[in-house]
Order: sequence, then structure tokens, then C-alpha cells
Amino acid sequence: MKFIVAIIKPFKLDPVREALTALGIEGLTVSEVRGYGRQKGHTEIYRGAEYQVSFLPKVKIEIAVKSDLAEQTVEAIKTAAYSGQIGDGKIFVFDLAHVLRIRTSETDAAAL
Amino acid sequence: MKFIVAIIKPFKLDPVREALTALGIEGLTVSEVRGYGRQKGHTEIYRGAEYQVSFLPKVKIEIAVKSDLAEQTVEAIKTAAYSGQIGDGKIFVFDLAHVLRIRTSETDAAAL
Amino acid sequence: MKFIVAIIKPFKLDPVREALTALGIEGLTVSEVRGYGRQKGHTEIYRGAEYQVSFLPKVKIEIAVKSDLAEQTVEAIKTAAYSGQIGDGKIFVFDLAHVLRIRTSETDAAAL
Amino acid sequence: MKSIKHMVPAVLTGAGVFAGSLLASVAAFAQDADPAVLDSGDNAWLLVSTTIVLMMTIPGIALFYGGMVRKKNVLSVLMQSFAICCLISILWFVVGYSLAFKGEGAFIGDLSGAFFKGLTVDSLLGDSGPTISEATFVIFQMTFAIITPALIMGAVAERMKFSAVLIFTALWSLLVYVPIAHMVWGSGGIFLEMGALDFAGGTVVHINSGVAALVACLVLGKRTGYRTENMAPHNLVLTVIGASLLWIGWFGFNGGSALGASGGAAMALITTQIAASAAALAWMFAEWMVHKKPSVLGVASGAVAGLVAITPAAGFVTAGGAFWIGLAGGVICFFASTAVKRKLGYDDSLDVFGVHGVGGIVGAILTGVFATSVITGADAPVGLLEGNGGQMMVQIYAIVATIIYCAIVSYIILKVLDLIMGIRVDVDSEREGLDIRLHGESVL
Amino acid sequence: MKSIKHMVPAVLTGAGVFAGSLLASVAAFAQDADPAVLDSGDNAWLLVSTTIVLMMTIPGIALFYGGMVRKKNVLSVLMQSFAICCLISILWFVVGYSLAFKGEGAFIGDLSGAFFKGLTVDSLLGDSGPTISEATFVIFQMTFAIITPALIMGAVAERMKFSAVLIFTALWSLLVYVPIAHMVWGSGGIFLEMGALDFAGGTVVHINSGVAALVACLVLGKRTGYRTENMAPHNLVLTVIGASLLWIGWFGFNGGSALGASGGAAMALITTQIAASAAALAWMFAEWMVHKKPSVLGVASGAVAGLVAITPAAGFVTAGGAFWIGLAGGVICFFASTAVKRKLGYDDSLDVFGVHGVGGIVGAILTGVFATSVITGADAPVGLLEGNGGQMMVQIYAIVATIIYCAIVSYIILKVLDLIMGIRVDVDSEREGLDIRLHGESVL
Amino acid sequence: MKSIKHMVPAVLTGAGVFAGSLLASVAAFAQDADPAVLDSGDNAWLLVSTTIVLMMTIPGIALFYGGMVRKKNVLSVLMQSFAICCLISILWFVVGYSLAFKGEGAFIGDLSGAFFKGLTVDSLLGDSGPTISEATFVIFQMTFAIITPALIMGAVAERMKFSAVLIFTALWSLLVYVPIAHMVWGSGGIFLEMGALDFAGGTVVHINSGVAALVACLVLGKRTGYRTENMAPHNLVLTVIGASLLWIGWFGFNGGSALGASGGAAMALITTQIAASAAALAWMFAEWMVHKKPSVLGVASGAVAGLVAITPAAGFVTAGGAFWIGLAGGVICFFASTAVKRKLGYDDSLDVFGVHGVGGIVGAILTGVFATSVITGADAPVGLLEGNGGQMMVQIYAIVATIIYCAIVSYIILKVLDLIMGIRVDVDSEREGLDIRLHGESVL
Ligand SMILES: Nc1ncnc2c1ncn2[C@@H]1O[C@H](COP(=O)(O)OP(=O)(O)O)[C@@H](O)[C@H]1O
Ligand SMILES: Nc1ncnc2c1ncn2[C@@H]1O[C@H](COP(=O)(O)OP(=O)(O)O)[C@@H](O)[C@H]1O
Ligand SMILES: Nc1ncnc2c1ncn2[C@@H]1O[C@H](COP(=O)(O)OP(=O)(O)O)[C@@H](O)[C@H]1O
Repeated sequence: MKFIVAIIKPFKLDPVREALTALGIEGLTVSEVRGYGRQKGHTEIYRGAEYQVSFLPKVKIEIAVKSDLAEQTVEAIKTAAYSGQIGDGKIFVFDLAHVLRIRTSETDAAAL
Repeated sequence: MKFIVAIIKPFKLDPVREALTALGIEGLTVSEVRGYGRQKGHTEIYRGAEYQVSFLPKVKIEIAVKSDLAEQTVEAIKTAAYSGQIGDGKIFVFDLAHVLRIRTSETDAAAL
Repeated sequence: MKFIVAIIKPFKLDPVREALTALGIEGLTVSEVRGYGRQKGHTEIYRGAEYQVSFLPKVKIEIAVKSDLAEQTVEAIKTAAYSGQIGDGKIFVFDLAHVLRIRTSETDAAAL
Repeated sequence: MKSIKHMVPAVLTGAGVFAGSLLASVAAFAQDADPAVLDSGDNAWLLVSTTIVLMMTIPGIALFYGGMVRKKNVLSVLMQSFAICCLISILWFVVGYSLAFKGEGAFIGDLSGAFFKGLTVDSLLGDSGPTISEATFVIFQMTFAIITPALIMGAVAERMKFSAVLIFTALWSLLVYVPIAHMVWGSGGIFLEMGALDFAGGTVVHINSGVAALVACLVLGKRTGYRTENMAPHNLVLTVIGASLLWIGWFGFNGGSALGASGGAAMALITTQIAASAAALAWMFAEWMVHKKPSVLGVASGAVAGLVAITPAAGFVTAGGAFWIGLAGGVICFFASTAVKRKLGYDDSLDVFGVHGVGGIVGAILTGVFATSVITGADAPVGLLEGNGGQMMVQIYAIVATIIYCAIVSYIILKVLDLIMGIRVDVDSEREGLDIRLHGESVL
Repeated sequence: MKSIKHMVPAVLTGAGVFAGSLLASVAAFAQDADPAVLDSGDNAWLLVSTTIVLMMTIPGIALFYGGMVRKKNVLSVLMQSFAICCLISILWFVVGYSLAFKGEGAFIGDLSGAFFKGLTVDSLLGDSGPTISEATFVIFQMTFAIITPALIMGAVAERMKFSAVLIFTALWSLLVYVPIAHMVWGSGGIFLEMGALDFAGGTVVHINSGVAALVACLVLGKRTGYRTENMAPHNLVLTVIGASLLWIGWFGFNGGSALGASGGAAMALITTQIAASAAALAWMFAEWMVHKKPSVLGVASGAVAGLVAITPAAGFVTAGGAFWIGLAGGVICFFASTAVKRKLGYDDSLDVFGVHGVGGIVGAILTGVFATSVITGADAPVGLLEGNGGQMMVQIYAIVATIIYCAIVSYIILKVLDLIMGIRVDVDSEREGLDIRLHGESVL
Repeated sequence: MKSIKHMVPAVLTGAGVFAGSLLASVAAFAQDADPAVLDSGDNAWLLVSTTIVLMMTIPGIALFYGGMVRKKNVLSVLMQSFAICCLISILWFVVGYSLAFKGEGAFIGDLSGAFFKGLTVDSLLGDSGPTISEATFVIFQMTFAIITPALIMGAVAERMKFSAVLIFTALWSLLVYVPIAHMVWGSGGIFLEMGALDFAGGTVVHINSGVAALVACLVLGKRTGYRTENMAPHNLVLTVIGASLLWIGWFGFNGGSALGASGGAAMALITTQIAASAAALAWMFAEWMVHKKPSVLGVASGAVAGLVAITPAAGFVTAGGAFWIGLAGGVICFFASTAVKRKLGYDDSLDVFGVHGVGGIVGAILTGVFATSVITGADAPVGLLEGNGGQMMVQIYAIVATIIYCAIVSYIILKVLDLIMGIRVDVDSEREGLDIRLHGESVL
């Protein structure tokens, strides 16, 4: 199994989720993160004190999938999250050793 | 070493932490995430505009453990996080290459 | 490639980011987490009701790097995040199978 | 009216009562007095008092309570205050005002003023001298009728059905608030006749709501996870805003109860300020000693406790008296809401009983101690310290009778509702939060 | 002045108009009347009314609106209310007050009082009897001039340039608000002469802002992502605080429009309270039936709808009349802001048209129905229910004329500004949020 | 009293002073005057002013400051405002009022009115004509005594021990506030005798708090991480609410200082509004030019700067004068709080000196420029523009003397406290936040 982590722009979350559902992926986990990269941040000024805000709001999506689905999943995310502008984000793929569904104790592929 | 990631219901955090402490696990990291899966979300309506909220609040627990403790740890989490209802969550297990404790520069098993 | 996850004290984020930039690392992702470990939490009391707050605010940094940079990266984080007090945190290193930059479809090392 | 010197009978009865008897045309002072005429300054002050007492409920209580619950329930708490404000306003119009202030019954008024029948822009309060408009009195009193059930909701927060909240509020207002208000302030009311002192509603508003709150949280049962899960207040900034607006509004509550922009009203502001401050500091230092840290929740709670305690006394005591009343209110409510509550084990979510019930009782008793002819202008001794021990007995009688009546009727209403419709949400709703489950909304 | 009985002509014109004519020295009652003298009680009430009407904008509207937008835009919304308050204050001083209330024109005043020329601490409003200071009237009316453009901003929230907001506000205030205010309240104003009833500004403030809001959101276009992205309110706690302060402040808005601390002012507080409550409950129950859950946004919106609807009627109807006006306002605005809006598809971000436009129209019409001599003290029948059908026609005429004038001029201003400078931010700014892009700030 | 025409001596001394001298029974106008009698309208306005000036501190200042600090310290800031309010109330009762307003000393009053000795519900302010209750004056002035030390706390936010805050406040109030208040407003006070103009407390409240703030932040030292860590305001929504409530409350601050619901009070509201608006726009546009974006923190800060600047002048200048004072206050405070502060390098966390200190000085000087007989009704020229250059000298003398006295005594108090108990928290507490470390609470 593979574990896919994608860092995307926040407003791309809904399109990505829809693309994944279309692929038959039924579960994923999302968190709010801040990203630092090529995309420039912005400056905030409060009474003359400048703060360089270099971290930008991003969304992290985590999806565990069967290995044979991994490539398609990455492809689907890439397409849905693409805007062509700097800061679109990255997709990371990991090997996943083991999965368990708490409710049923099913494991591995059956648990996804 | 193994790195265990569990997605659970928020109100199960305390029981899970207690179960882990009972096992002798002394460290873990927690974050608030939102999950999408079989468990249905809910609808919010603001002046007639309906928003389908399909992401539900979940808690993510991350624990690095020695390989021989991994199975017990998964078992403990499963038991403590179990409610039997849809949405109880998942446990993912990864291989962990390397660990370092910042304060002491201890590494790997000694750093846990 | 390696994927490095560091749990550090919040006020060490800026120093760590600067240390990494100095190393030529151009991207990283940050999230707010809460950590449980050797460092003691605190007690809050509201009208006589005591709540033991055992989770402390930490920052999680995630960085994907080429394998040959991994050791230097870990070293840089360790140095910048070090305060010598309990709770300084941990660094975890994972194998990273695959990376993709959404904007350009570059993969692996080129995507970092 | 404005001058406290003319209020001799009020000394025995409280300004509210005085108004009640005036309304009922008891022509006590009418003999050689001038005909009643509107005093625009007095009326202005009462219009303002009305405005700021309304502010005590929306957004005062709403925020004070909203900040203390968990985030998933904050909107449900605001919703309760807001909807109660609306519901009671309509009820007051339909029958509430009439049943509380019209007629001569010992226990309740009559329906002669239902739907504000007979109320015109020219109706005045009382028969002689400079006075306020009756319409002003009607809406001033409406704001008191609104805040009382809104206060109760703190005890049942995070677990009561919203439909049950509405029905309970309507029934409780008519079956408990209105009769007690009549007994204390209405013409012919028994506590009035008896001479119980309650300047601005210590009995009617605070003891009443505090006791009903205790009964309600006992009938409803504890919150799921009480004492095992973390139920820390999610945002005390809201609570501090709420406490501040309560304090501000209390100037209208107590100051307006002088029924005019008199020196007596100004003195009531002073006693209110001193008691609130003394109580806040008392709670803060008590907490500092017992729990090792002074907290903003503590100082705010203490201020409210002091405001509650001074309510029945505000127009009858000196600033010095107010200081002692505040001090006692602060310390006693602190222990009631912390150690004593923990020992007894009931789950009064936001300590309505510990602050309003206990503070109200402390205040009502100490009114009997510190009330003084120096302020009221009475010829005879007034409080215990002036040698009139009898006043204490009257005070205690009124307190005990109110507690018993309120507890019994509140209990019956809740039990009947629980049988008919169920008053508590299910555990899943409690877990997910009332905001989403009952109202389909959430705070991000 | 204080006594509604002396206001016979006002019955036909609204208290504001009355003030206008007094200001203009129409010596209607001066014949055998006493010379004008300041009544400190009336003046006190108007000073307070001014204060709390200002509070309706900052922080009232600011919070009411701020809570309903997405977090990334909350500061931009607060900024609009705050800056508009400042800008209009200066404009009012320079020419606004004079153009609205000086001179005898049918459509607009003159410049004789520009820069408050001639205003002294001794200037009084009107020629005879107890009255208020002209300076009081000047600043009381200033707060009305402030809130009206601030209301409009709800329709264009989350996408309008701040520079365009400032310029639009200045132009709109001078070209739309000031003339309409003069027509309705100013000496010689056509609606005044016609006998249109508008007690506290239903036409001038609410229909006016509601119509301009609709035009503005149509000219500006929908928000990026409207109906596809989640635009749920980010923090309804702020909205509830705002709604509460609006309610509180409306006591000054309507009560102050009696221009004195009279029984009429008190009655206006009562009608305001009843209408707000009835409308809030009406919206809440309608929503409960249609959408299955009662929401705090609903009950708060309903209260505002009721307050809008009662505005033109507050000093002309009984509490019973207020109840029906509130009920109608609540239900109709509910459907206007939900089903109807969805069907028509325009993006009035915070429903300024659905609440203020529609509520204002409902209120202005129903004023013609429920206005009664019982309250106004008129000798002849006043509203439709008393048999005076003609009043309805006058009301409708004033409504339609206002809508047409306001719509056309608002449209022209916006189109011209759009051509010259562009009034909408770019899509990236909308995406990232106006707080950071326009103001360089953010809420954590 | 109400009529500014009777206030000729006040022209030279400020209304507060006038009250002081009345209190002290200087029978200046008593000769052929009617005996003093309570004017209910005037008293009503002062009761309201008291209420809203209290609102300036809780929750006004609390929120204005609370929003500007980091989230981990927000409760500690609210705690300071709230506890200071309580502490000063008690001190004012015990000795503060008496030392400030009783007796005839040049520098300080006496103890004849300690514990409000001699204050009854019938005590009036002054000897003749319509007036207010002394009790009203007592509590009105109390709210000024409360807000002054609460303002100082902005400079030491995020790093001062709470115990030190309490002790410093008590000492500073007695050793600095009370003497300065007496010198400016009390009978026999030197600035009063000298003829310094300070309508509502520019010197007593703003210069005083601003200077003490500067001293305090210098003694305390910079916050850990100042200029290296991100110290951006965590929630400017709170700051905007706070600024709005400050503005609203300032109507009581300045309007109430007319000591009656007069045309003069109304005019003070107008000057207050114009100055606040002009300053807010001035700051906003200056910022727009210098930093490229207009910010809501800027516009709110500007409004407060304008309110500060107009305080000493509010009852002495025309709306036009107010406009220029506001403009100057806004621009100068903008530069003082940004470029100048950065250059000098001190860490006045929330710019108390830059806004209140600098704004107070600008206002006090410009009062000497713009004060006019048109408003005060004086027979002789008043300000510089009328040709009375001497007034400027008097103003500057009072300013300089206040600065010197305040700076020295504040410094000594702080240094002594630092020696005895330490006034600053340790670095770990600063890092983790004062909310958890000092108060055991946190905002989620
Ligand atoms: N080496 C990395 N490790 C972890 N996260 C990264 C890395 N590089 C980029 N990111 C994440 O991806 C986001 C987008 O990267 P950025 O360089 O701004 O744009 P792009 O991906 O279009 O080149 C960053 O904000 C950060 O969250
Ligand atoms: N394939 C997946 N990858 C990552 N997270 C998942 C995946 N499937 C489920 N989850 C997480 O687990 C949570 C529970 O899953 P769900 O399907 O709702 O219930 P259950 O685990 O009881 O079958 C989801 O909310 C989501 O956070
Ligand atoms: N086994 C673990 N797995 C995951 N996270 C851990 C683990 N142990 C510690 N952590 C994280 O590291 C943080 C610091 O650990 P702690 O034991 O408090 O101090 P130190 O690292 O100095 O020994 C914790 O708050 C937690 O977030």
C-alpha cells in the first residue's frame, strides 16, 4: 500500500476531493498547514512594525491507497490541484506497511 | 522502529493516551484534522444557503515506537478508540528510518 | 529521498527556518500540533474545576530532501532548535518513495 | 418620586413595590399633592435604564455564558438568550405585565391590562407630583422579566433541548416569575404588605433564577463527561465582555429602580459600584489564596456576585454598607461555586445557583442588616444595625417563601415537560455539540 | 414637543419632518405659545439616543456584518463601517446637514448652514415651548446619515475595493441620502408636504440603503465561487453581538425620533421591542418549518427585519399594531432572503436588500395600515384600519419614488466609478482575502 | 450650570475645575442667585455619562488592548483593566475622592470626605441654580480615576507581574492621579488658579497616563523578542470593538464634562465626533501614503488619537476648530507611534505614549489656540486665534509641570517596587504567556 501526502492550495480542496471520489477513493484526512517555498509571502504592518509573513496557508491531504491505485491517485490530485501558478504544491508518496480499521479490525487493503 | 499514525474520534483522545501511557509509551504528538470517509457529515444552512460539511473533526495521533512494541501499541489504540460506530478511524503503520532527540542528541531507540 | 519530520518548540520555528534556508532548502511545511512527553504540562483551574493540560503546543516541520542532504538537514535542525531544556523535541527521518511538483509535473529530486 | 425623602413607605417595601402601589392608584400621597406630571429628566433616565438592562441580556448574559461553554455549544447558548428575550417580550405584552402589576391580589394580579389595554402615551405612573410615563415603567419592567429566565439557562447549558427551553421559559415566566414579582412589587402583594425590602429585584430576579437553576440542573442530570472530560471555558474574552456589560447594565437595573434621575439614583450607582468592586476583589484574593492564582474568570464572577448581592440593598444602604455586602457576597459565592459545589456534586454548568441564588440570599439578608435611615430618610430605624431586628425576620420569611414556591413549581414544570416531550438532548448531540445538531450552525 | 398631542401636523409627516419644519422656523404653533426653552430631560434623552445610534454603526453593523463573512475578510468589513463613520461625519459638517435640513426646497436644502454656520450652544430646535438644542438635533441626525451607507456595504462585502467604497459613500451620501432626507424630513420636502408617514426613517434609511445595496451587488457581480464554494459565516458570535447592539441602539433610533423623553418615546420603545420580538420569532419558526432547524442567524436576522419594519411606524401604532408589523416583516424578509433570493440568483452577500429593502417597504406600507389616532392623538382617522385609505396611497407613492430615484442615481454613480477607477478587486485578492490584500492585516 | 453663558470663570479653568470650585462652596455666583436645586435632566445625562465612561474601561480599553497583544496574553490584559476598575473604585471611596476634590490646597485636597463622609442623597453640586447631585459627580469622577491607570497598562503589556500591576496602580493613583486632578480641577488647585484650560481631562487623564506609560515601559525594559519575533496583534476585531466603545463612551467623557444636558453638552458631542473623524482619516491617509495600505488598526488608532486631542478642548472650540485639532492629532500621533518610536527604540507595547501622551500634549496646546468666546460666551478673547497669546503660555506651563511631576513620581514608584518585589515576569512566563502562567487560564 501507499500513503500519499499532498500539499495544495486551500481553495483546491473541494475539486481534489471530488476527483478522488470519482476514482473510488472513499477516505482521506485533511489538515490545515502553512507552507514555505518559492511562492512569495506578504508583509503585514502594524503601526509601522513590519512582519514578513513567509508561511502561506495550505491544505495537507493524506490518503492511504492500494499500491496499484497510487499512480492514478497522484495523477488525479495533480490535475485537480493544478492552477499553473507558483505555490500549487507537492505530492509525496510513501510506502505504507500496515493499516487497520478500528471499527472492524479489518487490516491492510480491506481496511482502506 | 515504527511510526504509528492513528486517526480517531476527538473524544477518544484521553482514553487512548491513557492506554498508551499504561503501555509505557512516554511520548506522542497530536493534531486536529478533518476526516472524510464512510461516516456521513452534516448540513449547515445559513439564510437558505446549504453547505454540505463532509469533513468531520478527527484527531491524529503520531507515535514513534520500537518495532517490537508496534503490535501492542496498535492493539492498545484500537481497543481504546473503539466505539463500534462508523467513523472510529484508522491506524497506519510506517517504517521509521531514524530518530533523534534534540535535547540530548540521542538517536533511534534511545531517543524514544 | 528522505522526508524529515521535526517536532520543535514554537518559538524555535524562525531560527530553524533560517538554518534551513542557509542550507539551501527552499521548501517546507509547518503545522501546529500538541505534544505529550517528558515535559510537564500545566494545570488550569476554572471556578475550582482543575484541568490537567498535558499536551503542550509544538510545531511540526516537514521537509522532503535529497538523501545526501538528509544528515546535514537533521544536524541543522538540531542545532537551531536546541535550548537544552526538556521538551526540545524530536526529529524523525523517513524514506520517501516519490515526489511530484504539481505546477510543473517534475518528479523526485527535481521536484524538491 | 425623585426625592428619596418622599419615599418613606418605600423604605419598607422597595422602590419597585412603591411603583406597584402607585400604579394601582393607592392614593397615599395624593391628598394635598399636585397632580401627576411627566418629569422629562426622570423619564429620560428610565428610558436609558430600560435600554441598558436589555443590554444585560442581549448581548450581556449571552456572552457571559457563551464564553464559558465549549466551543461546540456557544451558539446554542447565545440562541437561548436571544430567543428568550423575544418570547418574554411577547408574553409580557399578552398577559405578563397585567398579571404582575394590575389588580390587588395577594399572590397575583389580574387580566385587566392584558395586551397593554388602557396604556396610552399619556398614562403616568402614580397620581401626584413629577413622575414617569406608565409606558416607560411597562418596558423597564419587561427587561427584568426577560433577564430572569435567561439567567437560569446557565445551569442547563450544553444539554437541554431548545424546544424545551422555549416551553419551559414561557411556563416558568407565567407560573413563577409573574406571581413572585406581584407578591414583591405588585399592589396588595404579600411580601410588599409584610414590608420586605427588595430595592431592585434580589428576590424576584436572583433568588428566583438561582433556585430554578438548581432545580433544573438536578432534574436534567449532569453533562456527559462531567468531571472526566475537559470542559474548560472556550473563550473567556466573551465572558469578560459579558461581565462588563452586565456591570454597566446594572447601573440601569439598580439606578433605574429609583424610578427617577434623583440623588437616590446616583447613590444607587455608587453602592452598586462599590459592592461589585469589593466582591470582585474578594473573590480574586480568595482564589489567589486557595488556588494560587488570581483568574479573570474569578474576578468577573466576583463582580457579578457583588452586583447580585447589592441588588436588594442598592437604594437603602451607604457606600460603607455596600462595601461589606460586596465583600460577603464575593467570598461566600466563591466558596459556594467551588468547594461546596464540588462536594455536593451537582452540575450547575455555569454556577447560576452559586452566584445568583447564593448571592441573592446573602444580599437579601444583609439588606436587613445594613439598610439605614440615613439613606432612606425614614424616621424609624430600618436595619438590624440601627436596632430594627424585625426587618431581618421579614427578609428571611420572604426568602424562604420564595425558595419554596419557586423550587416546587419549577420542579413540576420540568418533570411534566420531561414526561411529555423529553427535555434533554441525546448523547450524540451532546458529543457533537448543540450548535450543529440543534441549530445547523457552527463557529469556525 | 414632548407631548404627542401637540404633534398633530406630525401625524401627517413624521416626527423627523416635524423637526425639519421647526428648524426652518415655520411658525406654526408660535402664535400664542411660550418662547422656546431648552428642556434638559428631552435634551438628555436625545444626547443618549445619539450615542446609541452611533453605536449601531460602530461596532453594531461592523460586527453584525463582520461575523457573516469569511474570516479572511472580516477586517475589511469592520474597516468599511469605521471609515464610513468618519467620512460621513466630516461631510455632514461640511455640507450634508445644511443640504438636508436648511432651506425650503422641495428636493434639497441649501448651503446656508454649511460648516455648521450659525449653530451656537444656544440654538434651539423650533420656536416655542420646551425643546431640544439644535446642536443635539445636528448630531442625532448625523448618526442616521452615518448608518445608511454603512448598511449598504453588506451587499458588496468580500469583493469591493476600499478606495471605491470611500468615493461611492461620499457621492451616494450627497446625491442620494441627503436629497431623500430633505424630501422626507426637510422643510418644504415633497414627501413631507404630501403627508407621507415615516416616523424614524424607514424610507430614508432602510428602503434607501436596501435599494442601493441591490443595485450595487448587481453592478459589482457575484463573488468568485458563489454557490460553489463554502461561504458560511465564520463567526456568528460577532453577528449576535452586532444584532444585539443594533436592537439596543434602535431604542435611540426610534425612541429618539420622538425628539423628547416623552410618553411617546416610551411607547416607541414598546412598539420597537414588540415588533423586533415578533419578527425574530416569526423568522425562527418559519425557518424551523422550512429548513428543519431554528438558527441563531435566523433569529438575529428576524429581529433586525422587525426593527426595520417598525421604523416608519414606531410612533404611530399601538403595541398590537407593532406585533402584526413585526410578524409580517419577519416572515416576508425570511422568504425574500432565502427562497426568493435563491431563485433570482443575485449575490447580495449579507442580504441588505432582503432585510432592509424588503423590510422597509413592508413597514412603510403597514404604517399606512396600522397608524392610529389612539397613539398620534389626531382628530381624523389616520391609517387604513381607521378608514383612511388615502394614507396607503401616499405611502406607496413615497416608496416608489424613493426606489426609482435611489436606484437610478446609485446605478449611475457605480457605473461611472467603475469606468474611471474600477470598483472590484481582482480574483487573487478575493481568493487570498481583502484583509491581507487591501489592509495588510489579518486575524489569527 | 447648564448654560455655557454662566460659565465665564470656567472659560479660564475648564468645566471640571468649575465643578471643583462649586463643590468647595466658592460662592461666586450665589449672590443674587436662586438656591441650588436638582435638575433631573442634567442629572440624568450625568448618570448616563458615568455609565458610558465606565464602559470605556470595561470592556472598552480591555478589548482595545486585548486585541493588540499576542493570543497567549489576551486574558492578562483583560484582567488588568478589570482589576484596576475594582481597585480604584474602592480607593476612590476610601480617600481618593476626598483628596482630589475636598479642601482648598494648591496641590492636594484633604481627608474631610474620606469614606464619602457627608455625602447624602440630597447633597448637590454647587450653591445655586439648577444642578446635579453630588453623588452623581462623585461617581462620574470615579470613572475618570479608573480609566487613567487602566490606560497606562498598554505600555507594559505582555511582561509585567500582576501583583506589581495592582500595587503600582494603587500608589500611582494616590501619588500622581489624585494630586494632578486636584491641581487642575480642585478648589485652590494651582493650574486652576492659573487659568489653564482643560475641559474634560486632557492633562489629568491623557498626558498623565501617557507620560507614566513611557516611564513604565522604559523601567520595565523591552519585551523578549521585541523586533525579532512576530508580535502582530492576534485579533483586531477585539481592538475595533474596543475603539468603538471608547468613541461611544467619550461622548460621556466630554459631553458629561459640561455637567448638564445643555446645548454646550451637545456641542461637545459635535466637536468630539468631528475631531475623532478627522484624526481617523488623517492617520488612515498618512498610513496609506507611507505604508501603502490603509489599515483598520490605523483608522481605529487615529480615532482614539483624535478623541484624546479634543478632550481638553471639547467645550471651548467650534466644530471647525475641532476639525483642525483632530487633523493635527491624527497626523502627529501617527508619526509618533511609528517612525519616531522606531527611531527611539523604546518598547511601549501598545503606544500609550504615542497616542495618549503625544495626543494629549497636542490637544492641550491647540486648546490654547482654538478656544473661542463664540463657544464659551466669554467677553474677552480666549485663544491665540482670538489674540490671547497668554493662554498658550498657561497651557504649556501646565503641560510641562504635569510631565515633570508625573515622570518623576512614576519613576520612583516603579523603581522602588522593582527593588522590593520585582515588577517583571521571568522569560519563561513571557514565552509561555501570562494567561497560563499568571492566571492559570487560556483562550482556545
Ligand atoms: N521540500 C519540501 N518539503 C516539504 N514541503 C514542501 C517542500 N517544498 C515545498 N513544499 C510545500 O509545497 C508548497 C508549495 O511550494 P512552492 O515552492 O511555493 O511552489 P511550487 O510547488 O509551485 O514550486 C510550499 O508552500 C510547502 O508547503
Ligand atoms: N484511505 C484513507 N486515507 C486516509 N485517511 C482515511 C482513509 N479512510 C479513512 N480515513 C480517515 O479515517 C476516518 C474514519 O473513516 P470512516 O470511513 O468515516 O469510518 P470507519 O473508519 O469507521 O470505516 C475518516 O474520517 C478519515 O479521516
Ligand atoms: N515517541 C514519540 N512519538 C511521537 N512524538 C513524540 C514522541 N516522544 C516525544 N514526542 C514529541 O516530542 C515532544 C518533546 O518530547 P519530550 O519528551 O517532552 O521532551 P524531550 O524531547 O526533550 O525529551 C513531545 O511534546 C511530543 O510532541
